[in-house]
Amino acid sequence: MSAESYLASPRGVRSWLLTTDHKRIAILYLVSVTLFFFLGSAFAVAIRLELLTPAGDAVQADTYGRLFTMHGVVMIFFFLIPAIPTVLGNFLVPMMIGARDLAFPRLNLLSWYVYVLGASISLWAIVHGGVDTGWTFYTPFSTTYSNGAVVTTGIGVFITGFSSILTGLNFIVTIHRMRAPGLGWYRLPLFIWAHYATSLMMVLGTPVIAMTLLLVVAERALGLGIFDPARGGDPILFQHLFWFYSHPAVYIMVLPAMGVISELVTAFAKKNIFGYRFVAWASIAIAVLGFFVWGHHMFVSGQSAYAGMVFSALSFLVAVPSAIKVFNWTATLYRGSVSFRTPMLYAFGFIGLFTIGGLTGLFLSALGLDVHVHDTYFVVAHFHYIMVGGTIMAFLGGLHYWWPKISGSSYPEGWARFSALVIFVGFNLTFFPQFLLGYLGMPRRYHAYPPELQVLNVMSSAGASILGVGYLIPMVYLFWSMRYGARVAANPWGASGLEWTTPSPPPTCNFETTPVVTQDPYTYSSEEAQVVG
Amino acid sequence: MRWELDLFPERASTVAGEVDALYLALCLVSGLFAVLIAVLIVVFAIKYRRRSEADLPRPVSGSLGLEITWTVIPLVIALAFFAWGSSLYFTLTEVPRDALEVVVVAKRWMWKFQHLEGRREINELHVPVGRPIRLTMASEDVIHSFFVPAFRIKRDVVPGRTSITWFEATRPGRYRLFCAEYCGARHSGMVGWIVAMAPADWARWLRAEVAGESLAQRGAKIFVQHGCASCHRGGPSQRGPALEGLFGRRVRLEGGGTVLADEQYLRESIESPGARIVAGYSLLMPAYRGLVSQEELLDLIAYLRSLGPAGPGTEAR
Amino acid sequence: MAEAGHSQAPVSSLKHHFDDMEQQQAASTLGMWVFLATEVLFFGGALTVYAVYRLVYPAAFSAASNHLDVRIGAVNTVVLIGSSLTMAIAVWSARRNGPRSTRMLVGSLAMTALLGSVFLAIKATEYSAKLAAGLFPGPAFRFPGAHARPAELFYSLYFVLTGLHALHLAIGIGVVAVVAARAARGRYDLEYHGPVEITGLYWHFVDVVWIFLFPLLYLVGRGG
Amino acid sequence: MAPAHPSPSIYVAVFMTLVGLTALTVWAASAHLGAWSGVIALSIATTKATLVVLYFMHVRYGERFIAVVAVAGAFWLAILVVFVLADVLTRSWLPILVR
Repeated sequence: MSAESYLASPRGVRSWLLTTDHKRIAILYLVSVTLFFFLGSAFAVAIRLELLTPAGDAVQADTYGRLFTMHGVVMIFFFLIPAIPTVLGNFLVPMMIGARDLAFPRLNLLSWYVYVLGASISLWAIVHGGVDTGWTFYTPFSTTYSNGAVVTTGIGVFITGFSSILTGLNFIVTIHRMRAPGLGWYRLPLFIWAHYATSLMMVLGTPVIAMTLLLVVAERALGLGIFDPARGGDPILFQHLFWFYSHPAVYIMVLPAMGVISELVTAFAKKNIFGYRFVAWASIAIAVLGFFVWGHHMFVSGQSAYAGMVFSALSFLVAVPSAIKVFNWTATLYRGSVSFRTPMLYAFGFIGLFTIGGLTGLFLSALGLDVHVHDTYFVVAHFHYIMVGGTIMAFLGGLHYWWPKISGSSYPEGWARFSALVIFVGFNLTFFPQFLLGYLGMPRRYHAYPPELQVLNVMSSAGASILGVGYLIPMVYLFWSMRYGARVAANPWGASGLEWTTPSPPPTCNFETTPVVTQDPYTYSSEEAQVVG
Repeated sequence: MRWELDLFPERASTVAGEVDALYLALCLVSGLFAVLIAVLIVVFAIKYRRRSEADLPRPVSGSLGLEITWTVIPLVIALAFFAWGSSLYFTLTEVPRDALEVVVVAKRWMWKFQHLEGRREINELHVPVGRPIRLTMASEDVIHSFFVPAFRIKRDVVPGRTSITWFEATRPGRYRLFCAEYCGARHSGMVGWIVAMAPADWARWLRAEVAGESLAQRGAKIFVQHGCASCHRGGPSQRGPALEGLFGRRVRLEGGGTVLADEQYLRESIESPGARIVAGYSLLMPAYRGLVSQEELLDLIAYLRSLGPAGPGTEAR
Repeated sequence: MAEAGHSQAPVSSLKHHFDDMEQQQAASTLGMWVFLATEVLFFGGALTVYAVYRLVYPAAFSAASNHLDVRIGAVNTVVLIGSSLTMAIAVWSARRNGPRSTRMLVGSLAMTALLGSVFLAIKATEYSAKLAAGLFPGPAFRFPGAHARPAELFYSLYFVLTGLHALHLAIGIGVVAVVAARAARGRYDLEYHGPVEITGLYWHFVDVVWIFLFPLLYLVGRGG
Repeated sequence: MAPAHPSPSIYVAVFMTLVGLTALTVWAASAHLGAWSGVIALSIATTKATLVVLYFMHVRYGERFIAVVAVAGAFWLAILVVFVLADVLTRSWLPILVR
């Protein structure tokens, strides 16, 4: 081995803060999003503590409004949206396509600084009184009535949006222009397809929320009237603009997760994916269809019933490509060689939880039923199944799978399996009762609730404490492994994929010589593929 | 701590059963799918578990037939539920013709109710069972949402417009009312009760308090106070369109097109009269936005509705 | 493609992670286009608000728009189109070698920046007139007639849209100035002219935004 | 990929056309065209923008995929505008008064 690993050289804090190496930027992001994940979790702990008893006794009502708002803002904008693309995507997109870096390495570093700036401004808002609008910033509450730091938080989220745009732009250009010789579109790993689809959404959706937040800030800070009903403005118009981005944002979180799962399932079944082209195009279909469904957040808002019908129909349609993916992952196991290593446990967890999350999405797409469950804990449970059960399971699964590549060392398998199990159990105990609470009619964002709903709330809080422990364990042993874990070879899992052809951890240039690709992805066996069905 | 564990809210309106039917059907179908996936994963994972590291399964290329199957079947099921959900939605949205009227004003953090006959209540609404109730709702400040789980209804109350929903209680009882759209610190305190009573009890309740004026009477007073009458009442001084029998009719507009004279249009014409002017008139009327409160506005609309039935010019829609 | 040897460009112009100049140029052009697609959606958010309110309050929007001066808008349109012409010529001359085309490149870039500044200067006088007339939304907003409130919506959108456009233009002027300074040092030639090209794309995009803003803001309901 | 780029004479011709279209749109706005004036103004603006994109921005001469990106931006904006307007314009359709 001639070149030193990207972790070892060059040395010094300066070399990290000024790095343009996509792998180091991925590490910078890993550290920052992990910090925000634990900050967001701290807010969640406080929320679940308050909800142990029906009376609003643990924190003030005003504080509670700030807690769930900051939980949402931090988790969504500073953890879930960036998590997989900026950490795993940054690290792996160039390596999987045989490139030396992303197309615009300096923009990549800039995107991290933009993220840090936006996040710092939002943190400053938290310290200076917090914000109490909910992460949805609905007008006219946010523009006229809120007593929180709406302007500061809005600016923070606005700025962070550009970090997302820069990442998406970089991925699109990289995937188009920097693929290794022989690497045609249908030879790309599904992780790349998923990130391409995600980037489309980042690039085309994020600017709309940027403008929307800018208008809210202009209205609140400068007195311009945009959504103000007192001046003839339309608060529902704000919701349209907000959800035009924020619904696709859910797919920004879950598409990269699906990309990770496709890698895990194939690697630990040692088999090519079932229905490659269907899984690949399902990502694109979700990304495009995902832009047509935002109105399902507004069925009871006074949106036209006819527009509601169109949005409902399209929301049902977007379920189909998701179903296709789940079926294909399942079918990939068929006649495979299934190993139960930690990443695969997370993949199983993802498929299970995402299936429940996706299916309950149908409940919310059905117009007449959504009227009852809208803005209740049913919705809260549903999107946590997608975002936490989906995105975080995949993020942890992917982190475990590529950890030997990223760090060059292995983690304790027993602890890892144990914590995966704890997370799965804790998650279900936390969020399944919330479906029941929602159908019983418990509205979300309630500081105090009717006493007859206490049992389910206590179950949920108990689950949350288990879940919290589950998240702390990997944090500890992954950190531990960097120093004490056994060194690993280039390809410890025996997986396919270009990223496993270079040393662990890889050298700064990724590949000594540009690889030439001659076969399809997930080729584990030279045998002729057999046709089933 | 109360050791109760219900799985269903009470079912106390005409639509509750229909909503529950859709819910249970979806539970059944998604349960089947979830179990199918879970069973397949468990069976495959165990049957094809890795027996040795040297295992090398034969690749499988996929199957067009299977792909089409698991695309088309979910698609058909999804579209069926779409149709079911939509038709239910129209049931929930379209107000029966013989509905009793109640006017609702939401403000941080209370619900104010006014019965057509004049009786007012706060955070508690008494209604008879067996009669559809039409709620005409307005907000004084931010977006609120009128939510009664036992009735399976919910409707946002958006400032700047009139929101309408309806329900018909089927069983006497007290049912929780929530505000479902976050409206500030005491959002979870913006709750109340819907008290459904036997019709005879309700009639007694309605008369128990010496009712003031009816909504329409109050509206008529406001009509005079704000000088509306000087332009909108017949005679030589009439400069605005006549308002008798206006409500529910289609009106021709200056510059082409028509509009249905519903709550929304009347509200707009009072608050911002220039937006859509009736054909044959010019804009003389000042904008009353901010000059009349939401309650006064709803009183005015009630008065306009009371001005005679829609004449023969009504176009059914 | 794997070997990076066959390009004759100065080594400093080719970034380490690209194989050749062609790949680098193609990447930066695509990058700029993706960014511009983002910009379309950014302005698009406010344009959607505009579309809705114009449909809901047509009379008010006509009345409000009639307080803008069409002549100023039209002159500024021509100024900006002119700057696009000089920018296009700059990109054309950047692709050529020789001192004559370098002079032409620097000259047309300077002209572009100048025309951009003229646009901003005219815009500034227009802004101050509108502020003096009490047309800035907020408590001090004054508008005669019955349409005051929807007219305030119009002017909110007017200031947001033209303000953001002016900000984009100001950034463009700065970038053009930097590119012109580098061009004067003979930095660009047939092999390496990517920065001029993507600056041109950005500049033309700002022009396109104005091409839409002009009729949407200045030409509503002029026919009465 | 070495596309033939247009010469300055084409640029000047495009510029003249754009100025002409600007004059046309100002003139059309002052004519009494009623409901059509908005459509005409937008059509002229779209024509002008297309000219800029095709000639000044070289989409006519470049790679096909660049055109796809350009159209994608416009298309996604159309999704937003069309669906929002679909809501706003049909809000009063539902005969909410009677069943």
